[in-house]
Amino acid sequence: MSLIVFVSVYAIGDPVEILVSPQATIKEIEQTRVALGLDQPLWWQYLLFLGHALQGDLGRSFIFHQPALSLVFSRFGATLELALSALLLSTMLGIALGLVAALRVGDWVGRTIMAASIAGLSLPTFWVGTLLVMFFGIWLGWLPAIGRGEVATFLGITSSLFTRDGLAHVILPASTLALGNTALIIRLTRSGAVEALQSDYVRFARAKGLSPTRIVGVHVLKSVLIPLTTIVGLEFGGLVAFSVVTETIYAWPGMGKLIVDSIAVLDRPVIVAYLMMVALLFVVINLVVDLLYRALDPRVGPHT
Amino acid sequence: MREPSPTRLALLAFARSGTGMSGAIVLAALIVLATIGHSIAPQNPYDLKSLDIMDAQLPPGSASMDGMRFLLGTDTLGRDLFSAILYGLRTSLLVGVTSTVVAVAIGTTLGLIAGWAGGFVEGLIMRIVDLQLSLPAILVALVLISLTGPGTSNVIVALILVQWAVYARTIRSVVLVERQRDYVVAATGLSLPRARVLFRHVLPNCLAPLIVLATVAIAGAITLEATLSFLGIGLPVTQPSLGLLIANGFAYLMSGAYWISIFPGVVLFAVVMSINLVGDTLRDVLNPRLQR
Amino acid sequence: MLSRRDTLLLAAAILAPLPVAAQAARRLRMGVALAPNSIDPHYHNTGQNNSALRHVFDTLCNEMGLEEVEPCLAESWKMLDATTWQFDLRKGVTFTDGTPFTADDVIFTFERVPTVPNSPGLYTPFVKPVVKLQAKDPHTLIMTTAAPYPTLPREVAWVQILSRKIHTGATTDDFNSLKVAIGTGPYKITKYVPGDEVQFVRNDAYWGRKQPWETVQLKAVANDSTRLGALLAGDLDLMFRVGTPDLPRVQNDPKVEVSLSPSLEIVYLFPDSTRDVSPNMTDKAGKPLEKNPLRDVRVRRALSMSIDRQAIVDRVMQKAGAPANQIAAPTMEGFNKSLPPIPYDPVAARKLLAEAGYPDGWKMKINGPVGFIANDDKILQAVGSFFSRVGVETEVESVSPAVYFGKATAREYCVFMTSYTGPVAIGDLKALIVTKDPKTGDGPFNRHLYSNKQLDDLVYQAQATLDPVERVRLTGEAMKVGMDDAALIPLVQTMGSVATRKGVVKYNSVPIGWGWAMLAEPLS
Amino acid sequence: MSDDVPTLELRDLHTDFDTRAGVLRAVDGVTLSVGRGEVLGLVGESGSGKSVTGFSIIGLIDPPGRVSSGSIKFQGRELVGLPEPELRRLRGRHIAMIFQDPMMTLNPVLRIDTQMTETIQAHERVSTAEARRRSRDALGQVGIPSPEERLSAYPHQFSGGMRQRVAIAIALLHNPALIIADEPTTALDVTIQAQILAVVQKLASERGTSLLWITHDLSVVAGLADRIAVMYAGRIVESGSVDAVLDHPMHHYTRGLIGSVPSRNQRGHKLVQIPGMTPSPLNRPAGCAFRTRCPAADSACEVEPELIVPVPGRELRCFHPAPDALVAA
Repeated sequence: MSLIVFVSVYAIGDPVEILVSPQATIKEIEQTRVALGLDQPLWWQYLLFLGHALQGDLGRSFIFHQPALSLVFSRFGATLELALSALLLSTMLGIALGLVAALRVGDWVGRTIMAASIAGLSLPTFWVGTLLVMFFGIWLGWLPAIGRGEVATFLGITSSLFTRDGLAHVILPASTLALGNTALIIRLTRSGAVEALQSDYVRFARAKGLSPTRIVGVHVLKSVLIPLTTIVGLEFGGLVAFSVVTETIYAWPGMGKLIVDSIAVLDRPVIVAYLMMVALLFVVINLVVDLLYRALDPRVGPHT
Repeated sequence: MREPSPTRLALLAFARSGTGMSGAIVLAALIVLATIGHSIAPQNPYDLKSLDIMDAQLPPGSASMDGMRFLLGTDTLGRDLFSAILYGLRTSLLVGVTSTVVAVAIGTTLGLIAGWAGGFVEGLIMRIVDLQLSLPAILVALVLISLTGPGTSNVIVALILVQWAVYARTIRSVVLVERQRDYVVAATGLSLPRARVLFRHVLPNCLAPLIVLATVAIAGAITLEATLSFLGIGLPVTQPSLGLLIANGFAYLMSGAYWISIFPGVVLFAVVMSINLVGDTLRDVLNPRLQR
Repeated sequence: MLSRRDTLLLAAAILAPLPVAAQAARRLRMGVALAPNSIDPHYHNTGQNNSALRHVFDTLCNEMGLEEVEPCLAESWKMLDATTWQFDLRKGVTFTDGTPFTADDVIFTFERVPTVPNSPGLYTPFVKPVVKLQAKDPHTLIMTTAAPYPTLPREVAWVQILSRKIHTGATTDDFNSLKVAIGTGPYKITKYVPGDEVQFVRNDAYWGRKQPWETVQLKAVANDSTRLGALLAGDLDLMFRVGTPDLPRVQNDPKVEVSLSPSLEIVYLFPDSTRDVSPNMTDKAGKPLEKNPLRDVRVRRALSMSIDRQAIVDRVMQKAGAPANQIAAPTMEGFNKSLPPIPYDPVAARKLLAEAGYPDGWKMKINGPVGFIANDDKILQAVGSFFSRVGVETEVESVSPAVYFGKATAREYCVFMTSYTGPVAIGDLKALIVTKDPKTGDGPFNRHLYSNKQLDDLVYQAQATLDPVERVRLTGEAMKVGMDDAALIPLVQTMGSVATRKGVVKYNSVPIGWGWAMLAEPLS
Repeated sequence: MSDDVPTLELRDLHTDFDTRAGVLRAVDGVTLSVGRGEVLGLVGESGSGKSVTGFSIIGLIDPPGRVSSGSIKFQGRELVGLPEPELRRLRGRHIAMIFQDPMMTLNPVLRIDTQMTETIQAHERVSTAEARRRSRDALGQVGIPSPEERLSAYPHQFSGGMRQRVAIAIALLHNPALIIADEPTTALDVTIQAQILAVVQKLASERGTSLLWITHDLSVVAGLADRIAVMYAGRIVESGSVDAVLDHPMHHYTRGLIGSVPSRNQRGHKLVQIPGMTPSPLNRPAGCAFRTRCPAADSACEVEPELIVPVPGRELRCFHPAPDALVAA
């Protein structure tokens, strides 16, 4: 994968062209090229990178002069907390609304929820983000419009989710990020639940005299959760990897903002480190999803 | 009396569904507009020659310097919004539908193969999927555009690359469950060719989640295209799609020039909504397990 | 526009102590588009770094983008002969750890500048003219240049001064970890999140005017609308660069004060006038042109005349700009005041094209970046529209800067648009249209390899001229030669915009566009 | 509760489905009763409305379906119009139901113990341990080996027959007064079918449980039921004791049904088939619904036949009952 990035960045353009200041002369431009090792042929640059990478060194950012990996890692927490908040929000809201929509299929409540979910999918994030800032941040002044709040350390984890100020800051960006996901979960939950509600086992559960709460909360929910796990797991990766727009709008100091800035200036070491990090994250997520899937669905054998 | 074929029955059920039909009618109307739009538009908004910057930001109903009426107003470069919407509609539909259809085809095929074959093949495909999913859409789009310059086809290719992996993963997970079911065992027992079992027996059972995902994805593709355009790496700025029109006009919303963003927004919403309605209804009538 | 008198007033305002009553504890939160990418003041020469780090580190003199530079750590300077300068340094200045500032620190700094490893943009252009540095006494510094260098104070104004005692052996990492982030400036740095924010606290031992702000936060908010939103929401007190679409609205907003000020940035088109065949040009049938029409000066002039610059300023830029007739801003030393505005005359443009042998025009594709200059893609579309209207059927392609500049340098475009920002006119000329030559290091951005002996001679003559009036005249003459030849097609000068919370903060903008807390004054 | 009050009594029950094409009358005036400890076999072809009758009793007719008129009395208590919470208290506890397809009735993602204990705890406040103990006993009673281990299993780990045993165990958990069995053996092998039947017969007679056994398979009810009611097109066309109805069917439909069961003494003969198909509930012929397929039909049949009692203990809805059966009776 690092090879893809090398070739890609090479294909996109020359970082030096973007980094040089207007006052630079030809000499400075050449010096920059040498300083960043970009004067070497690409294959040699790549071999050098591989050599260092084997020792755990992914190189230093062209821009920040910091080890790329630690730079990415320092932003990881902020993104993770944003993505987790969004995931929590969208899953809870999405499943709840999806179940309601399934139970009230056909009447106005169900229709309203489904229409809202379509709206949620068709509104681009940058719209919603800006609108939310305008409405809650400026007109009402209820919530802070930008940035991450104060952080606190709890159980060895430093996060802004442990402070009031931090929570206030995370609400708007998390809602923005959660929007599309919520809509997706609503739809998947609803379609799964509608199918489950018409199944024989739900009918049998009713014939057993179970309360509607138990039927929906246990029988239907559990059948819905299984296909949902895969999607939610996937989407979590998506939330992390593609929080780019949200982080840009809310000036959230996470990896998404870092990567978009880095791509804009072709900061190759950071791009490589970011992708390594995200790839690792995906491996972890996939593992967790597979384990969850197995835990939830008894039908999937251990060998698959 | 001959029993009507299942397809016919599904079509009948579709025709009886009020929401499905209204969605289909709106969608059909939009497709017609997109098809004939180039001939009924009063201006060619993609042709810089026909734009006059002195006509910029005129409210709906204004007349241009040379007397032309702007039904829905103009944008910041003096582009007639009515014409721009007609052209943009075609672009958006083309981008959204083409990329999704191709992505679904690729993703489904690979997902089926992965779920069915297992072992090394599955491992290989799923690792590619993971790799793909961890590559940000922006990087993919940026590379493509740098190689070939901005253009509709590049955005489509970028969207396909970004989307296919999702389908592959979903389909694989469905196949994993389906292939243990009795009918598959039965079909295999009959020594039907593997491909036939896969596409004629397993695939139809994957249809319901696929249609839900695909309808959602067309909408997603259209908005993702808009986002790429928002970030400056989407379609060529001279050939705005609905998404790009909205993105361009959105900043002016607060300044009172509402029409630049609102009108394309309404059309985009209608597109996405009707696609979803049709998709939802299709899913319901196609799902054999849901028939009453 | 700032006159010379304003400059002096401004300098006085910065340096004069403020009445004691106004010194209550205050904080200032500034929103910028880009945050600094390092705390090492010699690591990467960019606008955001020079702006942010200047809070912590002082320079010998201040470049404000005006006709004169201002004193800072150097109280005054004079030329002893054509190549020798004496700088008289301020006495009683200390670094924030108590180390006194002396001439030796300047010498150390100039030695350090070329040695910063892995730098993506060294500060060497500013120290290069100096071949010898000598401390006559701890507060008198003698600088020797290889050749006469009349603009030397402007060059050294970019170099932030470190201490030999504190910073010997200090690496960029040591700065980034704030271990040696110690300067003589008005503020001390307390927090640095790369690419996101920097926080400062007032340096109470500062030698100059006591700063009204107890703490200063510099927060990067890349999105224009969000940055403005944060100001309106009260999360920021001050923000730079208001998005064009928002201008009409915030100008009427009772809570916000917006000020526009001309910047030093000139947006221009660079036509390929040097190659016999240039890419992206075809005849109307789509066959590539065998002869590059842009080689004909009449064609370049015709294209220039076909553009209604005022319309671009009014419509696309919402008046946050001005038509440009040369590659320099009116406030800059060397601006040629006698050059007339370029007329908007499509009829004459068509006539010129016909004279040059292109009565029916041709087809071409012009290129520009997206998001590099405010409204760049829209300006380019407007240009394309104007070209098309005189018969040159123009297609417009705007791409991300990451892609764009590499291709522009590789000459894959026949006409491309970008901008240049520099403090003096001669610098613009040397960067853009003086013959590109690795020996002199000049013409680094002369991407179409324009070369004009007459122009080069005038520029180098001006550069060596000690008399300021004559130097300005020669520069202006060089400018005229370049513009008459339409080597570049100047389009517009942009304006910087600053929005503040009305009644809370006032900001004194300078043409070079510094985002300094030192230029912000509390109003309440 | 006195013995003479039947466990279940349906009177003129109508269940309709509102569809786009019109009102679909699935159950069209069914009257029947099941006495205490009695096993009633409700027999008919697919689509005759027998399953809908079962679901109507237990109150599981979902919109667009509804019980439009008639009466359902359970132990003398009227169920039609009873609010849903009241019905829920009866379901599973006093009236239980066993479904047709054992592969579908158990929730595939929940363990057996969960699905059993929740049934107990829905009606009684008992500890989970106690509920589990009772579940285990119930599994043992239906003949599931090593019930303790099987409790922790998931449905897909059971065969079809075992799953149906589990469903029966669930139905029996509360010792209900009435079990409605909706073709519970149809989906099973013949040998498994026999085992299941034996289990149900044994448990029902031991506990005095009334059974409403819905089936299309006459051979199943022959050995199990006390009485038989034959349903056609939403109506009961004939009822009586098992022996009487099977040995001397009066309605031509019943005769057709019996004739189409293959048996040893008919070997070599061509199987008798009832011509035609069950009419769609949307366009039933006026009068006797069976007349389009009936060998004895004439113009008289164009009028709806009333339910008559040709001989004591039997009911019939036909103008032209089979003469030999009448004679034999």
